[in-house]
Amino acid sequence: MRQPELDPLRALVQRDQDHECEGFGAARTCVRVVAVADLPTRFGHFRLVGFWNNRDAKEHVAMVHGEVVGGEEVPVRLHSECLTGDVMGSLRCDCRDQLTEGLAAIRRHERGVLLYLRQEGRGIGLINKIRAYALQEAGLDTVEANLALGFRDDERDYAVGAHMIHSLGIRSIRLITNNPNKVAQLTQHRVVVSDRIPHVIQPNEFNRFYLETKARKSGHYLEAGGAGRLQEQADPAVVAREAGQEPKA
Amino acid sequence: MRQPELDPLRALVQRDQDHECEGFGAARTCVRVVAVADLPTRFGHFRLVGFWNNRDAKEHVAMVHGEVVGGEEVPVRLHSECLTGDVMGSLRCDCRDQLTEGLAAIRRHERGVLLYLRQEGRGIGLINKIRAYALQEAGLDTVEANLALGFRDDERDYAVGAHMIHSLGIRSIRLITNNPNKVAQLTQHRVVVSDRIPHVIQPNEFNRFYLETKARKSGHYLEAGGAGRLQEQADPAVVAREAGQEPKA
Amino acid sequence: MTRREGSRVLVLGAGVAGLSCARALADAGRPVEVLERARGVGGRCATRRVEGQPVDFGVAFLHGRDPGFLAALAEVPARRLDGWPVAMLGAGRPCQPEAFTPGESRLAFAEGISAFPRHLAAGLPVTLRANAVAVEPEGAALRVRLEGGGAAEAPVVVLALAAEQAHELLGTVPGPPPAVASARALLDQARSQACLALIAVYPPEAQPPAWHCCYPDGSRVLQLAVHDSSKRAAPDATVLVLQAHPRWSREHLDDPAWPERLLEEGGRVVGPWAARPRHQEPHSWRHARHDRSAELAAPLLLGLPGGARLGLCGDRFAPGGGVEAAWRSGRALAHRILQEVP
Amino acid sequence: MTRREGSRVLVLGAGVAGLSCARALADAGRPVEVLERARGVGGRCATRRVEGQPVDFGVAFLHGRDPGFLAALAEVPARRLDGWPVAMLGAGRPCQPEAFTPGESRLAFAEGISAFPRHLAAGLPVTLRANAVAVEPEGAALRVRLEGGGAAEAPVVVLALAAEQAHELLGTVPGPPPAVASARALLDQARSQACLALIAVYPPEAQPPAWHCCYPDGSRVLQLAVHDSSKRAAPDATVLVLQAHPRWSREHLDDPAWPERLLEEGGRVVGPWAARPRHQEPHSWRHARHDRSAELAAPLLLGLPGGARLGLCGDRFAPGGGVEAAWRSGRALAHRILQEVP
Repeated sequence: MRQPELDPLRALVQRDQDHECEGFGAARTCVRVVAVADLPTRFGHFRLVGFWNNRDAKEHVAMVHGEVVGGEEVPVRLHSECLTGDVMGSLRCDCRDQLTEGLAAIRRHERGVLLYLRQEGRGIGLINKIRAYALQEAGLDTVEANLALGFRDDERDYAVGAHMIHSLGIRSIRLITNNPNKVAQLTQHRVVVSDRIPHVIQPNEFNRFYLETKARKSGHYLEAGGAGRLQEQADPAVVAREAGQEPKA
Repeated sequence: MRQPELDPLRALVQRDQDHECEGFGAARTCVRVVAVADLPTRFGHFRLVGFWNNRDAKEHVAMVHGEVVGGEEVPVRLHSECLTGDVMGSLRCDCRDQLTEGLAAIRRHERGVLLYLRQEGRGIGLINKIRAYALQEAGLDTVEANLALGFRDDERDYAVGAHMIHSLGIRSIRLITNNPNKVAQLTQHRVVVSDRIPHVIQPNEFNRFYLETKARKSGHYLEAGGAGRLQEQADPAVVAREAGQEPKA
Repeated sequence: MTRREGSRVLVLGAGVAGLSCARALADAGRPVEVLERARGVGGRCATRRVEGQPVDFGVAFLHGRDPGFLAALAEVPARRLDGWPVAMLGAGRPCQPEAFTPGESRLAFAEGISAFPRHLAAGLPVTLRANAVAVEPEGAALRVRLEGGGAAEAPVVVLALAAEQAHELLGTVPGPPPAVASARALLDQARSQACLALIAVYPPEAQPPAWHCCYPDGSRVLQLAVHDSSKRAAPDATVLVLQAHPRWSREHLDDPAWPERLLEEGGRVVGPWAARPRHQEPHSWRHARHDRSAELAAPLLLGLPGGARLGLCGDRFAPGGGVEAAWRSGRALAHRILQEVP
Repeated sequence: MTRREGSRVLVLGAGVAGLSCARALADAGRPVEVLERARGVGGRCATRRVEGQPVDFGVAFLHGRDPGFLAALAEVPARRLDGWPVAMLGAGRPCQPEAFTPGESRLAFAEGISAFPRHLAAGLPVTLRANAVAVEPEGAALRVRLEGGGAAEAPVVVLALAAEQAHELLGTVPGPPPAVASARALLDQARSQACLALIAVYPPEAQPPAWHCCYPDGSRVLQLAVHDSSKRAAPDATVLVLQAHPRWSREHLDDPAWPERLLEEGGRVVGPWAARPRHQEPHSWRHARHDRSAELAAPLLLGLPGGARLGLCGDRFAPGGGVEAAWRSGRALAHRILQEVP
């Protein structure tokens, strides 16, 4: 059995027992590592790290693979909670496949972290997302309406994510993203991003829907739509060109 | 296109615009229907109903299939949020398969509702769940420790669920559960439960893990454990006896 | 003095959102004009003289935490009552629970709440009793038709109105362009809450209560009783303002007996004396506040086919609710106009 | 008078949790005895006389919303200061933010906070200066060994101590049985927060500040300044109690110069006069409060192999934090003992 006193992740819980800092981002959010446990999943074995924050009751978590505390060039994926996609398997977005692929990508590396950020937009994020969908149905969605609905607040996600990376004692990261702008967002919060890893969907047993729908080109909700299309994740995955292509890592 | 003024679910949004009642359960929670949209998912087409509540920022939702407003004997499944299971595919519990089966069961009927209750235990539910897992790992979990960790508060779930059923204008339900005690819990909150539908996992493409693990009897985390085993859902599913058995409904 | 440059902006509505937007535009040197349907500025930041004494019969007190908003309040030339309401009674849910959370500043003005909008409006060209009834694109501009036959025109028009009023006015835009239809549908997704309010003046023998605000627990009728005269330095009389719950207000908007019913409930909750004022004045706020589940993140600035812009701001268009949200949404919209419209 | 019946309960710790548990058991007719390490009851509800004037140097005020808790406070024979603290300064985060949320009652006592635990303890057999150093099963009972050689024995022992102290005492249980090991591991999952507190008495020329409590924003040192003498009817002197932030407190527990540093920060934040008291008394709260992420839902009642029961309660063992949580956890444990132990 793992010795609690030797485990670097558990040591963070003790280090953070009364942590308080100026906080990150406009809301000055400060997070603390407060709980750690093993989490065997159908996507592989992870350690689950629970964070407490000083602003709201949102319990952000990290899925950790391998030894990351004090590590350099640690692959990191930021995933923003999407109840409709992650949980309900919505076809309006590809969040579930993005999450699955994010976890799989972490597992393919020697080590890595997926940060799962618990904020559907802002306070009433999920409700306003449903309203945005209702506008879409009526053919009435526009960039303006979606901005007003607050969908979504990447800046806040990345501020919280940056604090979590610092809390995990990670010295530098390889950010898993297709969006180079996100590197700059993290850098603003003093995260050292040494590299970017493209977020590529590898064909596997879990992303059948994503691939089939992309392949058939029939997936209305997955089409790159008009200006008003909702962007659930800050950086969508792209599908590997050849099915069966080997992972790069 | 659906006419908004004819849609009974959308009419609930208007009805509830300033709803306030004494609330349900010890916390006197009161919910309002505030948003409705279509949600095509990989488990079939649903309508997603967003609820606002007067106690906290938890956005409870209902996945609705068919016409349920004013309906009698509507099949209803209550599912309590489980981030580790529903989202991360944890093998410590079978929540993901339970959810998938719950949605599938609703779809097999002419109509039905899955209530997705956003509360991992209480306020710091997810963090305390991680702590409970950490105790499990160390072989130190007991009923006492799990009670102290507040894992989990069925009573509150059922109070909120009852209010949601009333809000949807459902006159009587057929509760999808294997736990007859849950019928009494809902009845206490004035829900008319006309029938109980067993929650049986039907073999399908989505619950491979559940079935394989159950079949192999090798799934340590799925074993009916000792007294301290965490019960993530108030009523776990049972697996149909014969693979390939036809749905009853 | 700054020379006025850039596209002229016509702001409809002289509530705090409209005034805050117009103020920020004017301070940045933009030509701006405000049209207001009522006989005074301030909207729901409303103060009325009753027997010579100011009475706040809309917003009971101001609260917020945005440094810019608090700075704007600090500039108001009036006697601040910091922390008001200090003495509270009852465990009922406040209209805006965040008003009582840590880090939130609360205050009132001895001269009345309307000191704030009046200060915002100082020096701005505001036309009162100008009720916009239609908005129509006219080339690269928008023409606003007024009740009684007049009209005004500008390349940028801002609707700083209650969401329902903005929705109605957007319905007059011919076409309508997709951006307008979408904004209308957005506004239609949630309704504002009503509030029936009663000013009650009591005879000299009535002992003023020890509390400033009372949020009764367990009443389906009375949401808030404000001991308004406790804001005044030397009040001639004890004045309460009774505010009804949203649902009860909506259901009784057309009930001529609502003032009596509200007073009766006031007597039950506050004490029998409260049911017997010697003078009373009712006011119906049909759109008193948005409900918090209807909150939006930002104002709208719609581009119309001819090139004109139509902005929308108000308390629903910023997080947090209340006067602070109204003020912030107006500022945010002004900021966008300054950035996007030369 | 009720005859004492049923298994005897020995409560270790005469803080509010222990007293509330013992009180509920005694009121139900159970034989109960309380052992307390210190020279008085109350734990962190601590009042000390400084120059003849009561000073609360632990818990600064009481707050809660549980009807039972509020009723218990209403029974205290002392002069209530309802709503205290009323006048607040600063936008810093309170130690317990829920103290300032709607529906929460706040109060203090003119005689000092300790009026509450003293009232709870009235009539209970409390032995002071009895420090438990080991707990050992002895057949169907538990033997509690005391510092200095004494011992006490009972079939039910309740640890109503700070989580760290309970953790240490559980470590003395031989074996240990799985239930005890599990409870120890549970307590070890989070640490309590420390608080360095300084009582500062000022010379007569010091003008008493206008506020009751100040939560400074932006200080890494000072979390709370309490204007304690404002609770007293006719204070002879202005008294502040300065409380340091948890992290700073932990880092400076062994720094002999912490009182000077805390005073210096007080002077910076509150005003230069505050750095120059004419008299000061420091107190180190090593386990001042649990942090809210460590909150548990219920007390523990462990069954030991021989049949004895070991209970744990305290502010960590009920939702909400603070004195209310301590009181509720004690009551909840008493309720379980009454139900489960004949």
